[in-house]
This record gives sequence, structure tokens and C-alpha cells, in this order.
Amino acid sequence: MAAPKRKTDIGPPHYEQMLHPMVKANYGKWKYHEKVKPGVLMHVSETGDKLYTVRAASSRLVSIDKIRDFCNLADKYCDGYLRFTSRNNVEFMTDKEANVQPIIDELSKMGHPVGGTGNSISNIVHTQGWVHCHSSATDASGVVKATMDELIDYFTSMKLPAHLRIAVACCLNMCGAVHCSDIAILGIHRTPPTIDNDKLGNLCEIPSTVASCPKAAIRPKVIEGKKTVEVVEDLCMYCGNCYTVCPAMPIANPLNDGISIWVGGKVSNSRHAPMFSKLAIPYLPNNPPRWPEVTGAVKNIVETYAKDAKKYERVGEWINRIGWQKFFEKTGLEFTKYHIDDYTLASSTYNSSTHVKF
Amino acid sequence: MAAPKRKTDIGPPHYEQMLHPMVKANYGKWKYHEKVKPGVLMHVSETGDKLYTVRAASSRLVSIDKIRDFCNLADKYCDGYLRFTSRNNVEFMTDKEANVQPIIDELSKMGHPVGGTGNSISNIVHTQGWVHCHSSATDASGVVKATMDELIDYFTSMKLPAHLRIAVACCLNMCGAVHCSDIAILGIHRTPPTIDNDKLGNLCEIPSTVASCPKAAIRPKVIEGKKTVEVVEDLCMYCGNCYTVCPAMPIANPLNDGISIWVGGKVSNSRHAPMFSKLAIPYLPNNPPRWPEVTGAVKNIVETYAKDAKKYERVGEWINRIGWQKFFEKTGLEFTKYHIDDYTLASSTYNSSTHVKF
Amino acid sequence: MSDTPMIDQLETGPWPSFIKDIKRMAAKNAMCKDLLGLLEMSYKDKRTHWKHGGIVGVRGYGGGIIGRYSDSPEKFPNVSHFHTVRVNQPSAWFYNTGALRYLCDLWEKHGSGLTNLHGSTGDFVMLGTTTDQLEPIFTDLSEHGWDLGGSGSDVRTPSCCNGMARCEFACYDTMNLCYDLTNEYQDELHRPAFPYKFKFKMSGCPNDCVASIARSDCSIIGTWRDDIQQDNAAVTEYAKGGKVDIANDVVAKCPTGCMSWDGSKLSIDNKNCNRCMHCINVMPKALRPGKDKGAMILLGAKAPIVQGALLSSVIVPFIKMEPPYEEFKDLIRRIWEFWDEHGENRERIGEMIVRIGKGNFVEEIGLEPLPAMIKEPRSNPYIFYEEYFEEE
Amino acid sequence: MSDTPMIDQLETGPWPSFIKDIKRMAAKNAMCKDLLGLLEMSYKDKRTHWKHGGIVGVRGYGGGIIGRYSDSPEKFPNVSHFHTVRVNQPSAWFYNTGALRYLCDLWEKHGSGLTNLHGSTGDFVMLGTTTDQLEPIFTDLSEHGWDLGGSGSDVRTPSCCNGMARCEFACYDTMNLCYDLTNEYQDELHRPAFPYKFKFKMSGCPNDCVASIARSDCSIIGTWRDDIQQDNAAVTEYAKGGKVDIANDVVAKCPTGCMSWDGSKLSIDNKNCNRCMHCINVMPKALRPGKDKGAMILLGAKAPIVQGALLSSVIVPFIKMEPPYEEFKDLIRRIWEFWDEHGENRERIGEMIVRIGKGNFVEEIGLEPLPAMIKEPRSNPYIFYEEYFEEE
Ligand code: SRM
Ligand code: SRM
Ligand code: SRM
Ligand code: SRM
Ligand code: SF4
Ligand code: SF4
Ligand code: SF4
Ligand code: SF4
Ligand code: SF4
Ligand code: SF4
Ligand code: SF4
Ligand code: SF4
Repeated sequence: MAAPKRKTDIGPPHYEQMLHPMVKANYGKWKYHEKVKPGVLMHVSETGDKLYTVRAASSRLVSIDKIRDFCNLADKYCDGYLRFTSRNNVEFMTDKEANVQPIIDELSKMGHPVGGTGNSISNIVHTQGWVHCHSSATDASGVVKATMDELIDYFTSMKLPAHLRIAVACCLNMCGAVHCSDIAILGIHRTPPTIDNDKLGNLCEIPSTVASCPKAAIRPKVIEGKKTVEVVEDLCMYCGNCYTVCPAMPIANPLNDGISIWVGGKVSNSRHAPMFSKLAIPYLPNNPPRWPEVTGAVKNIVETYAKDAKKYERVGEWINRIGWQKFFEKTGLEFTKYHIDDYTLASSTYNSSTHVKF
Repeated sequence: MAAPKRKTDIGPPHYEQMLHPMVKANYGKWKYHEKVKPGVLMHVSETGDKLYTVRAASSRLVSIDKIRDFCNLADKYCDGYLRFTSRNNVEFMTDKEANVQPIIDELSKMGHPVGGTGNSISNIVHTQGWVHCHSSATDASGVVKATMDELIDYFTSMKLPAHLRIAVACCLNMCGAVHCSDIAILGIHRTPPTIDNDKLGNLCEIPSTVASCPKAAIRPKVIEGKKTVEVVEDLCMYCGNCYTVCPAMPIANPLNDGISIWVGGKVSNSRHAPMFSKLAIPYLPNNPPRWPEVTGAVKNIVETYAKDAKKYERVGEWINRIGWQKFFEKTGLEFTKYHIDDYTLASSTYNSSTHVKF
Repeated sequence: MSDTPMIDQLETGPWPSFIKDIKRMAAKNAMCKDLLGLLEMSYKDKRTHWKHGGIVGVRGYGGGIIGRYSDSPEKFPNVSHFHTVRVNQPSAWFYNTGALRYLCDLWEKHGSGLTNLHGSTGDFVMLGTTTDQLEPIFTDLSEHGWDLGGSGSDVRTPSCCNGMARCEFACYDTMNLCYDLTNEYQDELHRPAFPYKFKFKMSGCPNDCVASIARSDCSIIGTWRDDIQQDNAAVTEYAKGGKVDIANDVVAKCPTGCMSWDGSKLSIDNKNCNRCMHCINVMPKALRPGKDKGAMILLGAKAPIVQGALLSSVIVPFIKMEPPYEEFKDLIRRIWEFWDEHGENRERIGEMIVRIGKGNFVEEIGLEPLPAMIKEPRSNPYIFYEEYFEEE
Repeated sequence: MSDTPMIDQLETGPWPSFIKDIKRMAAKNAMCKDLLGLLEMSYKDKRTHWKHGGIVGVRGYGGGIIGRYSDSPEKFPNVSHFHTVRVNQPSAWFYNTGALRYLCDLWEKHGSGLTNLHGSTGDFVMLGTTTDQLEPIFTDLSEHGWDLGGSGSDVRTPSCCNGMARCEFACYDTMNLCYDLTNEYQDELHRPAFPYKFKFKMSGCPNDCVASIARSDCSIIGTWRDDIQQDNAAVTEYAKGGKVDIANDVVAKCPTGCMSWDGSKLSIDNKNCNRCMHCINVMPKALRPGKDKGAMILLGAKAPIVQGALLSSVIVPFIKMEPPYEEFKDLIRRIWEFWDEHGENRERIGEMIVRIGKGNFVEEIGLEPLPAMIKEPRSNPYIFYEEYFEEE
């Protein structure tokens, strides 16, 4: 079937061809590392070899011209090798300590601050937003840019008590790390989907549309002979899963879409087990292009944490120690009924003790 | 309606008439207490008054003749006052230190050991069992007697790391403290109810019988024109709630009824918040009159705890520190699939971390 | 050989024997004799020989009696009926011997002479009588100042710890409140009209000696708002005597880490204390609850049937608790009204709160949502936003 | 005045600007120009202008392309189609500049010239092209040794941390495993046939630098079974330099309390260590994972839609992880077979495990239930006893 020259199922290129010679030579032999300064790591091998890594910010949404700039830099200082991190930073590795400062200088000139190592705020894991996704309740790249412009000092230093990881997702699908981040910024819809009764029957399979709703809010209906569905609005909590399954149920609503803020999640097993992020602010308006309410809220949380937490306490560990009551007090955030869980595990989040601080 | 002499809704007698004069005089003025020795408390008032309390074991199921014996003792040493505790022990209070030893001696003669204070095993909170309840999967009083005969040393001493509270319930209704006890002994059914098709329609309301089942295992059915129900046996987890609602669905099964053991619950807010008991042993046979498997299992847990826990660590706090893996290792108890929760909050009990001990 | 070889084995051993007590009565009471026989049969058969209870009661009351019939009336005719009478105990189970002797005499005349001191809910439980005895028992009781407790879908007999009568930790008068509420709610206690049972339990402090947080729909637990009262001389006394290892047994066990001890001075950061009682428990002579005392109200505890066990959870973090308790009773009225209207049949209040959402519930009964009500905020994003903007 | 006053404001500030990058391309690419217009419109309208994606793809593949159409083709014709191509990245996102330049050149020819480096799942994401370009892109890619990643109900592009390439903590070779699995499962990756998506993520140690425990159906996380390797001289060095406050920053933060430090000697009770990595993280020169290395397998993480988010949970506490990884692949085969048979449509494996019970699942795929699989045993009594005695 496939034309003779068309190859399939070959998988990605082998990683070995992508490795700097010193990385290849010391593969599996690294002994320890030092965080030399913000954005610079030194890995020392059992062979005595030393590898320097310079980590720089990236907007993730990058043009091929920018990638070519990175390549030029890598060709100049890194024998033609570079990599990207799991948080979308770009890393330049060299076996020559003398290259470190020039790399930093050139990156700065290109507008790519160096940092994100150790007890810093690293790059924000994020998603498509208005740049590419039909589901989005907010933009992603723009929110990230606005937020990191405010937090840049924490990227280029290692002065926080611990790692602080921020994530942005533009809808409840949470394509990324929002559910387990120190601070998470989540685009939300706040109104039920509208229904395009004319198109629904053609575009969507009714049974799977009905089944898509976690709250059983969607029911089959016939209008003027046309098969469609209706939504019991009192049951809907705006998750948007119906829209994912059925294009004739758009849920975007410019007046009401916005952002919620979540805190205290983590992924690493270091000290405390991984934790989910918990609701801090149920709603902030979409206020492009710089979302001042959002960046202000995030900054407030970061600064309250920075002042109050003990060394090596992630945001969630800090809150566990002081308690949520004190978190709301210290940040000055309002506590509302929305903070009280009412989903499937709700009963396990109630305070079933007399432990209260006055 | 009511005959003239028949008074209703008068409530219980006022407690003041039940108080020893020294209790009444110092009501609300107590300053501190000392646990003088096992079973003996001294409460000191701001007025300088000292009240001695002697606490003795009781079988809870007591005859009026036994109560009269207690009254005689109270008349002799306690100015005619006595009380019972929230765990069904009996307490004799006196303002004369000299009375303490005679009270202890007489109680011992009556077969009522003195103890249950401080870091001891106090009386077992329990239920009706075969003595009075139609629901029971085991006896209660008999299991308590057999267990406390084995653990008596821990009642009459204060040598444990902390309070240890045991409860017995004879079915899943758990009339008592089983769900929050350091060690809990729970009577269980292990087979679906049988259905008396002849009587069901008369004795039970079909819709509420169907609704009673948490697993939706009960469905209406008509057999030979008679309205009845059927049970989808694969869904039934033997909770017995249908039998509570409908007498024509008896669930007792002598061959399979038995006992499960639960650990690590607590009620007080001291240090750790209250906790539920968790499954330790899914099934032990009913082996009256002395349930050796049950008493052996409880003793093993008590002794492992006594050896390993730190001071002021309740059973649940001890397990929290060492982890459930070590609990099973140290007690030698078998871990089975039954220990893994599969009910509504199951996902929150999975180990979603890499924290494992080898 | 004895007729009851199995249960006879429970007469030996150091723990008081209920079999001995039944036998003691069996000498003069035929019911007790037959009870021994029936129980022996259960021990042999490994099953209960009681049938599902029928509805029996006293005139004008819906609760207070548990009907019970055996499945072997031919063999043991004297326990073919064997109903339970729940007599409402006095606050915290204090008695004078006169009162107890009266109950014993009454029960000797009208029943088996067997009791539970006490039932798990708190009642003075009279164990085993026949239907015809119920009215005479009730009439006699009420003539002598006693009344029945609850059963069925009503307020159940409230109970409380010994509080101020014998405990220095009591932050409010549990025994008075228990007496007051029991009397206030006589109608609700005796005439089941709720969706399901409703239990009150009262503890004077967070040690919760009546297990109210685990076993009552409404848990009223004493606490304080200001600083722990500290007597430094007494601290030193504990430390010197070597009686208490303050560093390890007190400070290191403080769950909030809000204490410090430099070997001679104990400091408490009271703003971060969560009132767990541990330090006070270990050194009662040196530390005491604060002076601004009151109670915390928690709702919803219950056993596991049907949706899994629940503990009570905070609904009012602090309330002053003094007679006539108007503010509290007003809250209870609102809670019951809401439950009456929204509770399903056989749905405890705790289950209803979970079903409709604690946030909604709190709002509906007119309280502010507070962080103290929760362990942690929601982690799922499924928020029902109630306010939104409309196109102009 | 600019056509795009709002998004222009995102060109200033210290953080790299994606708008600058789009503008840079817009100079030579019409798609990028229209994208700016469309995006400005979104910023003004506060809503997306993308329509629900249609199904587009390359011949023989079911995944790898995300279809995307705008709702304003008249205004912005060059982004009326704007599909995404997910190119499977090399292990741990290492590149040589030649490889990257090749991808840039290809994308310059066939698409917008915009990328995500990288997508959240890990792909080299080419952002925006038209349907007619898909086949040419694929043919070119595959001729040059590249392939597409996953989308739809298939294996999604596996990803891994840099592991042994640049990290001393790696307990197995994440990059090799990632490459091996990706190739082993080419068919499952390219032709969606599962109930829903299935993601693999691989981290070399419990620090989990690819967030596998939160974001992958199957999380493979390195760990060790024996004792932490300890270099006492290096401990002293950390302590002496005053660089590390061992008592407070290491010992006091150990979650199991299994470490002690007397001012000169550090002791670890390895039997009680839960391998959290904290002490190793703080003093990497002094402490290292043990020598008996391997991985832990956890299953089930996912985002909240529909039943709430799940983290992966332990299914195999320890497994040796060496090529050709037969034992592991055998396990995956059993897991998929079971999911294929029992998973419902759009039900992730984690949701299925919760639905049917982890105990049942573990048994069905042929593993022993182990305490390591749970945080704590059940607290509800609703046990489905499978074995019982029958009347003889
Ligand atoms: C490069 C990267 C892996 C990769 O293959 O791309 C990486 C590399 C390292 N990680 Fe990481 N981590 C990387 C993402 C992560 C993530 C995932 C994430 O952020 O989404 C986590 C889990 C985050 C979480 O818990 O929410 C992560 C949690 C850690 C930790 C645990 C921190 C903690 O206390 O919780 C350490 C330990 C440490 O830093 O001491 C660690 C340590 C390290 C070390 C020191 C490992 C080593 O010896 O080389 C590396 C340098 C750390 C640094 O930046 O200071 N790495 N690390 C990732 C860099 C992302 C970035 O650009 O910022
Ligand atoms: C008499 C009684 C109250 C009553 O009104 O009947 C009572 C009385 C006292 N309790 Fe209690 N508690 C009584 C049931 C309870 C219960 C309820 C239960 O067991 O069902 C609890 C909660 C149990 C649990 O957490 O599972 C309880 C948890 C405590 C605690 C907290 C212990 C802990 O560390 O968790 C203390 C503090 C202490 O002992 O230092 C305490 C302390 C006390 C003190 C010291 C209070 C005082 O200053 O007088 C009293 C003597 C304690 C002793 O026995 O050593 N009391 N205490 C109850 C005696 C029951 C018995 O016969 O054994
Ligand atoms: C007598 C007593 C046990 C005892 O030996 O002390 C008792 C006995 C019965 N309880 Fe109970 N419960 C007793 C305290 C409790 C408690 C403990 C408490 O009140 O602190 C609980 C757990 C707390 C709670 O309320 O959830 C309790 C939870 C139940 C339940 C489960 C209710 C639930 O919502 O989960 C049932 C089933 C029902 O209501 O249908 C139940 C039902 C029953 C019935 C009426 C059986 C039935 O299915 O109809 C039992 C009658 C036995 C008999 O023949 O005498 N009993 N029951 C306790 C009442 C004595 C008293 O008045 O003082
Ligand atoms: C491109 C990407 C976001 C990004 O900006 O990086 C993405 C984009 C989309 N995701 Fe995602 N997901 C992406 C990683 C994720 C992740 C993170 C991960 O893989 O680590 C998650 C959370 C983890 C998980 O799998 O649960 C994620 C959870 C979802 C979900 C929710 C699935 C669930 O079971 O809860 C959906 C909804 C669905 O599957 O229908 C979804 C659906 C989508 C769709 C296809 C929209 C839809 O409803 O059909 C998005 C297409 C956007 C577009 O127009 O390009 N995406 N998605 C990521 C894939 C890039 C890549 O291949 O490298
Ligand atoms: S989070 Fe939602 S809106 Fe954003 S890329 Fe994923 S599916 Fe699209
Ligand atoms: S948005 Fe979610 S809750 Fe609302 S109708 Fe759609 S699927 Fe149901
Ligand atoms: S626990 Fe069950 S069997 Fe025992 S008294 Fe209560 S309802 Fe009856
Ligand atoms: S025993 Fe419980 S699960 Fe079984 S049929 Fe009866 S109510 Fe349902
Ligand atoms: S609950 Fe508190 S006040 Fe009441 S008896 Fe127990 S320790 Fe004393
Ligand atoms: S009451 Fe508890 S939390 Fe408060 S200081 Fe004492 S031990 Fe600490
Ligand atoms: S997960 Fe572990 S092995 Fe992999 S990069 Fe992070 S610290 Fe290194
Ligand atoms: S790895 Fe974690 S648990 Fe183990 S000794 Fe180090 S800090 Fe403690």
C-alpha cells in the first residue's frame, strides 16, 4: 500500500547521535553535581571529567529562526550539541569552564535570561491557549509571558526556600502540570455549554455526548423532529467535557471565562509524597494582554511564601506546616464556599478534628 | 389522652442530685489531677479539696444484684454516690484517701479488677451480639470476656506507650466505636442474604428494600405471581443493610460469619487528629466460647505495638511513623487483596508516591 | 453435666463474667434461665437466635423500646418476647445509690433483672421484658422522675463526659448542656419525625471522652480562643522531678511545632497552637486551657452503613456555651429545618451534607464559610459558580 | 498604529517574547502574519477563534496530527487550516545542531515556521500547516530518520529525563528505555486502538524530573533496594564548610526520621528509609543511591477530566530494568490485554483500576498484592469475600 520510498514506524532518531562527546564518554558515570550559580550546573564524573551546563529561559513557542540562533550558539561553544529540558528551557553543555560566561553573555544579548536551577522559579509548563486550541478559556503563552516578566528575579536567582514550579493550562483538560504544581494558573469556563440544535444531530453521536457528562446533566431531546440534547443547567459545573466530545456544544463565554489559581502541589518524592494543587482563588477575570489580577495574585503568593517558609519547604509543605487557615490569613486571600470541595472525595477534605487556630 | 397520673416528657432526673458532696462543692473548680496508680485518680481543686476516684472493670451486662453490690460499696465508702464511665467502667469517688485501698480490696473480692486509667487498655466498648440482636454475626459480651481475660495485665497497669482502646461490634452497623479504635473487633457476614420469597411481599416494602442496597444489587422480581426481590450475588458485599430494612432477607450464615480485625483508629484530638481504624485481618472464624484466633491476633498486635512504639504514640500514630509495610512485617500479618480499598474513596488510599521500604 | 457447657467456660478468668451475672439472676428469674439456654444454642450453632424486631412501644411515644422475639419460643418460652427498655440516664452517668436501687427494684418486678450499664448511646438499658410489662414500667418510671430515651428516627439520648463535675479541662458545662438539651428536645426524642436518627454528644475538651466526633451527628466539644494558661513554677516542677521529659514527650510531640524549650523556659506560640491538648494532658498542673472558653460545633459522624463511616466536621469553630444556650439552639433549629426539607429517608445529616456539598449546607443554615471547616481546599476543578455576568 | 496593539504589549519585558518570535516569522510567512491577527482578535474578544478540530492525518497513521481550523477564514485566510504535526523527539530532548537545522528547514518549507519546544507530552511540535502539506512533510521526515508521535487513543510519545546522560542519580538508563519502548510500540503509537490514550514517562530517580507520577498512565521511576552509599569524608566536608546544616536541613527534614547526626557522624537506618532522595539531593557528593538499582512501576496518572485527577500508584515496587526489558514488556502486555477487554470507551487505565478495584486488577495481571501498593488499608468494611465455606 505505502509507496516504496515511504518509510513508516521507524521511531525517532537514536539519542546517541545527539550527545556531546563528553556526555557520551561519561554516560552512567556521573558522580555528583554542583549548582555553581543560578542557571549553571557542574556535573563531575567518576573519570574526573567536568561538564558545565548553562540553562536559559525559552518562550517554548519559538520560531525556526530562534532555533537556528540557538544552533549557532551551540556550534560556537558546545561542539554542536544542545538540549531542552522537561520544563522547556534550553540547555547548553560544554566541557570548557571558560565557555560558560560567554554563553551567558550571548544568551542575555538574545533576550534569554539564564537561571531556573536550584531553589528558583523555573519556566512555566504551559499549553496552547488562544494560539492554537478550540477549548481554551484563556491564553497560555501570554499569561506565561506576563507572569514571568513579574517573577524574573526568582528565575535568575536561587533565593527561594525551595524549588517553585508554576504551570498554566487553558482549560480543565489541564494539558500539563497544573494539578500538581506549587502554583497553578488554570483557565476556566463558568457557564454551561450552548447547544447548536441544528448541527448537533449531524456532528455528534448522541449516546456518547450524553455519556460524556460527569454530572449526568445532558439528556437526549428532540426539537422540531431533530435529534439533539439538552443540558440541565443546575447540574453543570462547566467542565467542558461535552464540548471535547461534541463540537456542537461550545462552552466559551468571553464575559465569564477567566482564571483560577491553585497552590501547594508537587511531583517529586523528595521529603513529602507528591501532592495535588488545591484551590486558592476561584476566579480572576481574563484581562489581556497582561492579566494584572493574575500576575498580582501569583506574586503575592510567591512573596508570602518566600518570607514565611523554612528552607527546603515547597509551597505545599509550608502550607501543611502552618495550616490552610494561616495560608488564607497570611496571603489575605478570601475564603469562599467554592473552596469547600463537593466532588467525589469531598468528605475526606472536611476538618474532622477540633484542630483550629484562632 | 394520657391518663392523668401518667407523666410524659419529663426527661431524666437532674444530675445535681447524683453528685457526691465534694463533687458538687468543687464543680467547675478542679485544678489538676494525678494518676496516682493504675485505676486511681486524684483530682485537686482550687479550693484545695482532693477527690479520689477508683475505677473498676465491669462486664457492662450486669444484673440488678451486681448493681446492688456496687451500691453497697458506694454506701459504705462513698457517701452513697457512684458513676459509670463512657467505656462502661464503674467509678467510686471518695474524699478520703484512706478509703481508696479498702475500695480496691472489696472490688477485687467481688471480681472487679481496678485499672483502666492512663496508658492502659480500658474496658472494651461493645454491643449486643447473640445476647440480644438479630443482626449479629458474632457474640459481643463473650468476645469481650475472652479478650480481656487475655489482656488483663494491660488493664491493671499503665505500662503501654499510650492509651489503647478496643471496641467490639457484632455487625457492620457498628453500634459503638469500632470505626475509630486502636484495635477493633468486628463481626462480619460473608455471604449474600437469602430471600424468603413467600414472606417478602408481606413483610417488606419493595422500593425501600431495593433502595437499601449501597451496591444496587437488589432488584424487584415476581415469582409465581408473588412480588419479591432478587440479589445479584456478584455485587453484594454482605453489608446486611437490606436485612435491617427487610426481615425476609436474613444474612446470618454460621459457616461463614466471623470476625475481622481493624487497627489504628483514634478519637481524641491529642497530637494527631481523629482517625478511622483500618483493616488488619479480613477474616477469623467464630470459635466460641473463647475465640482463640481472635484473642491471639489482638494480643499479637498489642504486644508488637507495646515493644515498638514510642511514648505517647497511639497505635495509629505508631503505624503512621513506621508505615503500613512495617506494620505487616512486624506483626507477621498476611497482606491480601482485601486490604486494598475498593469503595468510594479508594483512590485516596493508593500509594501514589515512590515511598517504599525494602 | 451442665445444660450450658460452652458459655460456662466464660465464668472463669480475671475479667468480670457476664455469664456469672446472668446465672445469678437465673436462680430467681425464668427469663434469665431461658436466656442462658438460648445463648448456649447460639454458641453451639454460631448464629443469633433472635428474630428481626417488631414495633412495640409505650403509649404516645414512638421510641425508647426495642422489640425483640426469639426464633425458638417452644424451647425457650420465657424469652419468646425479650424487649429492651432504654431509660434516659442522668448526665454523665452519675448516680446516687437510692436512684439506682429504685431502678433495680422496678426491673426486678417487671423484667429480666439484666441491664447494660450503659448502652452505647448512653441509656440505662433494661434488657428483656414482655410487651405487657411496658406500660406498667413506663408509668412507674415517670412517677419516679425517670423517662425513656430515644430509638428510631428521632433525637437519640444525648450523652456527655463528666466535664466540670470532675475534670479540670472542661471548657463548658457539659452536664448542664446535656440536661438542658434533653429536656428541650423531649418531643423530638420521643416522637420520631426526622429522616433518620440524630445524636448529640458533648465533650468538655478536645480529648473528647465521649467519642462525640466519631459517634454523634452533632458533636459539641469544648475549646478556648485565647492563650494556654501557663504556670512556670509547675513546669519546672515537672521538669525537675524528672517526671516529664519536656523536650521529647511534650515539645517534640506538639503537632504544630509551636512550642520550644530551652531547658528551663517553655514557650508556646499560641497563634499557631491548634488546641490538641497534648501538652496540657502531659502536664495538667502546669498548663491549662485558656480563659476565653466555649465550644466548637461539629456535624455528621456516623457508622459506615451505607456510604462509609464519617467523622463529624467543624461547622462552628467557636461559640460561647452558657445557659440558656439560645444561639446554639437557634442553629440546631435551622439545621433541622434544612434536614427535614432536604434529607432523604434514612439519610443521616452527615450523608446529606456530603450529598449537597458542605459549602451549600453552611450557606443555607446561615453561616459563613471558613477555612477552619476544612482540612484542605478542593483539588478538583469542578466548581459550581453561582454568580456570573450577563450580557448587558 | 499597529494592527495588533494588544499583543504588541507582550514584546517588552525581560522574559523571552513569543510575540517577537511570531513577528520575526511573519516578515516572511503569511501564516504567521494572519496568526498575529487572529490572536489579536482573541485578545480583544477574550475568546478562542479556533474551531473544534477535524480529523486529518497521514496515510496509514491514525495519530500524530492535530487538525485545527479557524472560525474566521474570511478575515485570516492563511490560518483557515492550521494543523499541528507532532514529531517524535529524541530521548530527553538532546539534539545536535544538524538535526535541528534539518527540522527547521523542513518546517520553513512546509509550514508556519513556528514550533513548541516541546509539547507537554514531549513531542517536537510543529505548529500550523495545511492539509495538503501533511503527506510531503511525513515523507520527508521519514526519509531523514524521523517519525511522528502519538495522538488519539494510542500510546502517546514516551518521554524521559536526561538520566545517565547527565545525572548521577539515575538508577536505570531512562534514555535507552525510552528509545526502546518507543520503537517496540510503533504500531500502538501510530494506530489508535486502545480505549483511550496511554502515556509512558520515565524518570531515573524519585525526584521525577519528567513529572511521570502526575502525567503518565505508566510511570517508570528509578530506585534502589539496598543501602544509600555514604562517603563519610564528603559528609564532613559539607558539614565543615558550613555549606550544609546537617541537623536542620537534612536530618530534621528526613520524612521517616531514619537519620541521625551526632555532630560528626551521620547514620542512616536504611531499613526505614523510604528513598525520598532528600538527603541525597542536599549532599550529592556524600550520599548516593544504593548499588542494587532498578525501577518502580506505577500506573494511572491523569488530568482531572472526568472523575478527578489521579496520580500514578505503585504496582511493582522494584524491577530490574535492563535491555531487552522483557519482564517489563511482558507486564505491559498483560496490562493492555486486560484494559482492552475491560476498559470502557474514553476510560484511562487509572480510572479503570479505580472502577474495578486495585486488588482485583493486580490479581488479574498476575501480581501479588503488597502493602507497598497502598498508603493505608481500607477503613470501610465493604469487603467482597471471594472464598467461603459451603455446606458439606
Ligand atoms: C533538566 C531537568 C531534567 C530533564 O531531563 O530535563 C532536571 C535536572 C535536574 N534535576 Fe530535576 N530536572 C528537571 C525537572 C524536574 C521536575 C519536573 C518539573 O519541574 O516539571 C521535577 C519535579 C518538580 C516537582 O516536584 O513539582 C524536578 C525535581 C527535582 C528535585 C526535587 C526538588 C524538591 O525538593 O522537591 C531535585 C533535587 C534538587 O534539586 O536538589 C532535582 C534535581 C535535579 C538535578 C540536580 C539532578 C542532577 O543531579 O543533575 C538536575 C539539575 C537541577 C536544577 O535545575 O537545579 N530535580 N526536576 C529538568 C529541568 C527543568 C527545568 O528546566 O527547570
Ligand atoms: C472517665 C472518662 C470520662 C467519662 O465521663 O466517663 C475519662 C476521664 C478522663 N480522661 Fe478521657 N475519659 C474517658 C474516656 C475517654 C475517651 C472515649 C473512649 O475511650 O471511648 C477518649 C478518646 C479515646 C480515643 O482517642 O480513642 C479519651 C481520651 C482522653 C485523652 C487523650 C488520650 C490520647 O493521648 O489520645 C486524655 C488525656 C490523658 O489521658 O492524658 C484523657 C484524659 C482524661 C482525664 C485525665 C481527664 C481529667 O483530667 O480528669 C480523665 C481520667 C483519665 C484516665 O482514665 O486516665 N482522655 N477519654 C472516660 C473513661 C473511660 C474509661 O472507663 O476508660
Ligand atoms: C443497644 C445498642 C448497642 C449496645 O449494645 O449498646 C444498639 C443496638 C442496635 N442498633 Fe445501634 N445500638 C446502639 C448504639 C449505636 C451506636 C453508638 C452510639 O450511639 O454512640 C451506633 C454508631 C453511631 C451512629 O449512630 O452511627 C449505632 C449504629 C447503628 C446503626 C447504623 C446507623 C448508620 O447510620 O450507619 C444501625 C442500623 C439502623 O439504624 O438501622 C443500628 C441499629 C441498631 C439495632 C436497633 C438493630 C437494627 O438493625 O434495628 C440494634 C438493636 C439491638 C438490640 O436488640 O438491642 N445501630 N448504634 C446501642 C444503643 C443503646 C443506648 O440507647 O444507649
Ligand atoms: C499540545 C498539547 C499541549 C501543549 O501545548 O503542549 C496538548 C493539546 C491538546 N490536548 Fe492535551 N495536550 C498535550 C499534553 C497533555 C498532557 C500532559 C502530558 O502529556 O504530560 C495532559 C495531562 C496528562 C494526561 O494525559 O492526563 C493532557 C490532557 C488532555 C486531556 C485530558 C485527558 C484526561 O484523561 O483527563 C484532553 C481531553 C481529551 O483527551 O479529549 C486533551 C486534549 C487535547 C487537545 C487534543 C484538545 C481536544 O480536546 O481535542 C489539545 C489540542 C490542542 C491544539 O490545538 O494543539 N489533553 N494533554 C500537549 C501535547 C503535545 C505533545 O504531543 O507533546
Ligand atoms: S488545556 Fe485545554 S485549552 Fe489548553 S491546550 Fe489543553 S485542551 Fe486545549
Ligand atoms: S460542561 Fe461538563 S458538566 Fe456541563 S454539561 Fe458539559 S460535560 Fe456536563
Ligand atoms: S452492631 Fe449490629 S448486631 Fe451488634 S447490636 Fe448493633 S445492630 Fe445489632
Ligand atoms: S447485604 Fe448489602 S450489598 Fe448485599 S444485597 Fe444486602 S444491602 Fe446489598
Ligand atoms: S472530654 Fe475533656 S473535659 Fe471531658 S472528661 Fe475528657 S478530658 Fe475532661
Ligand atoms: S495544645 Fe497541642 S498544639 Fe497547642 S501547644 Fe500544646 S501540644 Fe502544641
Ligand atoms: S529524575 Fe532523577 S535521574 Fe532523572 S534527571 Fe531528575 S534527578 Fe536525575
Ligand atoms: S532518602 Fe529520604 S527517607 Fe531516606 S534517609 Fe534520605 S531523607 Fe531519609
